[in-house]
Amino acid sequence: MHASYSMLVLLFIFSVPIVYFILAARKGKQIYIRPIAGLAAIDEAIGRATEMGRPVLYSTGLSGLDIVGLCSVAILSHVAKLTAKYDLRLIVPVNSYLLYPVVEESVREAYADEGKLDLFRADDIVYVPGQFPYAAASVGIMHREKVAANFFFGYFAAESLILAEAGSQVGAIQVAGAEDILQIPFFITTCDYVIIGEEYYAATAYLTREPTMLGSLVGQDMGKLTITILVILLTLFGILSVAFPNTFYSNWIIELLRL
Amino acid sequence: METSELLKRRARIELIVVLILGTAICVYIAADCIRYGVKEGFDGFLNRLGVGIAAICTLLIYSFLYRENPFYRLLEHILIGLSVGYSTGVVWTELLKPNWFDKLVGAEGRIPNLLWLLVLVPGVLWYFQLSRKNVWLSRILIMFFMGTGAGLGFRGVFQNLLAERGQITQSFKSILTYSGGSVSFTWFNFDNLLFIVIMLCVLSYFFFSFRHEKNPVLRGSSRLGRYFLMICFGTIFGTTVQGRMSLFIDRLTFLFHDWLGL
Amino acid sequence: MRRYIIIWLTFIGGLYYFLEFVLPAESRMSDAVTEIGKVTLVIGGCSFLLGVINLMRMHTARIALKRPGWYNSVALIVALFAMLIVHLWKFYANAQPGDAIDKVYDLLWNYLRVPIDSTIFSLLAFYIVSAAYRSFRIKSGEAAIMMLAALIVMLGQIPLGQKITLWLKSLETDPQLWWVSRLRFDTVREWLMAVWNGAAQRGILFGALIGSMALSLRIWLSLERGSFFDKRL
Amino acid sequence: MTENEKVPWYEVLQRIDRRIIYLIVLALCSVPFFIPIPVAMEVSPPVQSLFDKIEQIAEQNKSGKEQFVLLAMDWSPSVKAENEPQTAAIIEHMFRKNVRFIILSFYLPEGPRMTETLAEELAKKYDKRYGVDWVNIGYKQVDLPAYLSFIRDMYSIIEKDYRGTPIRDVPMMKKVGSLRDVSLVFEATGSAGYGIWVIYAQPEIRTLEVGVGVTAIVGPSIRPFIDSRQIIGMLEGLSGAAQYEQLLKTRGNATRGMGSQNLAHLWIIVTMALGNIGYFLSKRRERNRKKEVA
Repeated sequence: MHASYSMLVLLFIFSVPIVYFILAARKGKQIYIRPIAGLAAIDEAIGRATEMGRPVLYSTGLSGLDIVGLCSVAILSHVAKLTAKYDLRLIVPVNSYLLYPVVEESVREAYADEGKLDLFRADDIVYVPGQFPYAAASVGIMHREKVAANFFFGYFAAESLILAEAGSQVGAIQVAGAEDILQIPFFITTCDYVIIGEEYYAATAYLTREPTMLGSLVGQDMGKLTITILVILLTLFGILSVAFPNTFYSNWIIELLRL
Repeated sequence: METSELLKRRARIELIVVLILGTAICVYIAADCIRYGVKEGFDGFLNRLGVGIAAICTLLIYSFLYRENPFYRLLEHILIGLSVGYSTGVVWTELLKPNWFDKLVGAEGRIPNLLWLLVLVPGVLWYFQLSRKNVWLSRILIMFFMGTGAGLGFRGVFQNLLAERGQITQSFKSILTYSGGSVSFTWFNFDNLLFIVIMLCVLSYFFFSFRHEKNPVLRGSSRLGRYFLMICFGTIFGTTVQGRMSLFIDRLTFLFHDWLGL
Repeated sequence: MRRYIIIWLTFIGGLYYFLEFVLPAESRMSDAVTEIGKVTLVIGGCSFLLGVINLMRMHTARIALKRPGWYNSVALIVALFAMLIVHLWKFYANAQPGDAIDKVYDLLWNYLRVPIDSTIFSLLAFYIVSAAYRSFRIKSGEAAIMMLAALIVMLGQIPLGQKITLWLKSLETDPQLWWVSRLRFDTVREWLMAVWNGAAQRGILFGALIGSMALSLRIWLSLERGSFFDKRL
Repeated sequence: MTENEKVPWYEVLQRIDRRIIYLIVLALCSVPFFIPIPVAMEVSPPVQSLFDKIEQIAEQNKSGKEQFVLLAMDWSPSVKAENEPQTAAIIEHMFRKNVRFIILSFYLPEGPRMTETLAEELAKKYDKRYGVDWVNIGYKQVDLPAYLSFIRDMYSIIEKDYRGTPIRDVPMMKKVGSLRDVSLVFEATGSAGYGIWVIYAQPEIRTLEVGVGVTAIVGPSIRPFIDSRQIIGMLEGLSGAAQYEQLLKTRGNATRGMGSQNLAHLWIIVTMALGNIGYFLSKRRERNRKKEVA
């Protein structure tokens, strides 16, 4: 099975804006990304934690050394800068041994940037392998340390329910974000704000202002716009071909897509 | 002082309950094994002993719901060991032996083909992941496989979107039906219109680089999109309740049906 | 220098399959797919010892240092080698269903692996009940909509729930009130699932597909090179 | 709130101890093992269309060239509660209609192994024999490139069946030339394993249809594929398997399990109601107290 002409055209329409905007962003072109409501919720949660003076827990879930895990580390370094600024203790349970050194380095760098390297405690970055042991260990930390705020960003599977529910029992303010939408319902019932699906990557781009991600997001928007226009045209031509059968003898767009 | 007294009493009660339950279960298993042993010989005895062990493991894990305890942790580690041992063994017997080792040594009459030794050169690179100094060697392989994955990703995306039954090609939904010279708007068309409106609103929620102040249509549609997403998450929550419950019901079936024979 | 090797290898890795997909059939590109498939399969398989090595490194350290819970690590290692040895022994002895080794294998599999695995997973049934009870609060309009959809789906998927509205089915043939018969829990659940949920899922799917295509493009052309990902990777 | 002040009843509603809730779940789920609970269900369209597809294959086999079914068993013990009854229902239906099938998995070694025990149990009931009525290729670790070569030439990466006999010597496989002789792939999985059959196999082989048996949590995300007919049928969790057993007029594990599902669901709806009533009343009391203070 090889690419039909319509696939080649769509491949071109999708790829060009992505590459163009990535290269433009690299050259310093200003890219606008709409504010992500979830990120305001992070600042509010940190504010609440400083009032209560209790530690903050950031969970990267089961994410490994992949795109989802590295985005979680990007959001973590933003949170770590805030906790360093307000002298809060930050506890980070990590599930993947590949991601663990990256997490530790990112938190140390964040505390160093805020000039609070003395506050950074290496043993607050906890490595726990295994899905349910990870959930049990994190829940233990929440209860023992009476954490004020919980952050769940990354790839989560069935244990998301255990983490988020225990967090809401401890009375912590919780913000979550996951690209895989299967666990979003459980985060919505237990967290104060949830970043959903693609917004997860937008939040990373918004925070890090990383040219590749910014450019790629704008390019992807063009792709989504193309699909929206295609679907609207499909429907319009469908209506026309029924309402005026003699002029529009068939739905042209369908024939076009079948080339 | 008063609470530690309470704790000691509670611990004593727990110990007594565990002892009573434990002996009752062991007695039942022993009787069950002997009964089957007599009836079906050694095989029956072994079988029932296995069922007894499985039942004990199940009950010990459920004790975690009452309180975190060392048994749960022990069984969890045994599970990790068993699954890693099994998957390692299977990769050798199902993949490496038939597709590589047999061809190398020429099993079953095939002439030995030493070229397959060359495959070890890239194969070994995986293990540089463990060394501090030249981790980048393992990165070559990881990036090569990510590259092939990316190359194949294009085929995956476009065949999913534009194949004869693709997601875009099948997004054509008739809004008006033409029957016997007259055009009508039936329930079927209403469903189709609703489908397209919801799909476009949800898609508009994931637009990030357009200013909401400049295009009010997008602001309205993405807010609507978030409400439609909530319905979608509601359905996921509803079905997950059924999914998680069936996991527990399956274990109950094992305990009542296979073990206690009810 | 290392970076260029990696960049070019990634590009070449992706190029073959990109061209194989894009060029028309006459390009004879896809004949080699079966050969390449066999080789990449084996190279991929070679990584199978990584999991064991990592586990052994971690748990032997825990035993050596007598960290709390070291006996769990002993149990893990014993279970790992027990399963591995029994599996290989059964394979090489080419055991038939009646043999002793096959019985030991069944004992380990049916009465240890399967029950522990499915029981640990079934703990989730209890967690979802406590989540539904203690956290699923109607705090906002969004939560209210989500709760309503969840209730309809839950009632529509169980026999008792369907029975509540099954009597409406008799109205199906009634010319005026036929649409009332469509308001049963199971039909509304199906409608909710197929139209409302189906449309939202397709919206999410479009976003996810374009996202995965953008990711493939970035990895294939190593556009991630300049970004902080590359520093970390 | 000091200890001696009586805790208002709606506060208690919100703070029932976790363990009591769990005990009630245990009790309610055990009741149907002793007292029968009605389990008849309406059959949903995705289940019906999967049933009709296998009936259609059985009819075609009588007249035209024999079509086979491929069971892609990508499920592990942790999800056997939902995928096992689904697989058992499909296998029973195929044994009844003399449709022959091939078992394999590209993701997990455990799936084919557990499906084999299912097939052997059911084979006794319908006196079917391994190698003639069904073949189990077992687990083949496959990455996408190798999978593409499998679609084009099935025997390129399949050497032996799971018992070690060379694939060519298995009697049934003599009638199976390539994937074109398979008209239905039934994928049972706990995650999104259906993707590779729908995206890569179907566009190449028009006659191939894909049906899935998934855990309930994955059900909703399959709907766009059912809408576009990339997937023609779906068994969604235990209720999907129970509806299929109802169509087969047998009483398997799924139908028995639905009794407990009934009571478990009703109990969860009750707890949701309790939690929210307590929540609203305590919020209203707080508003009244704020009004008094202000």
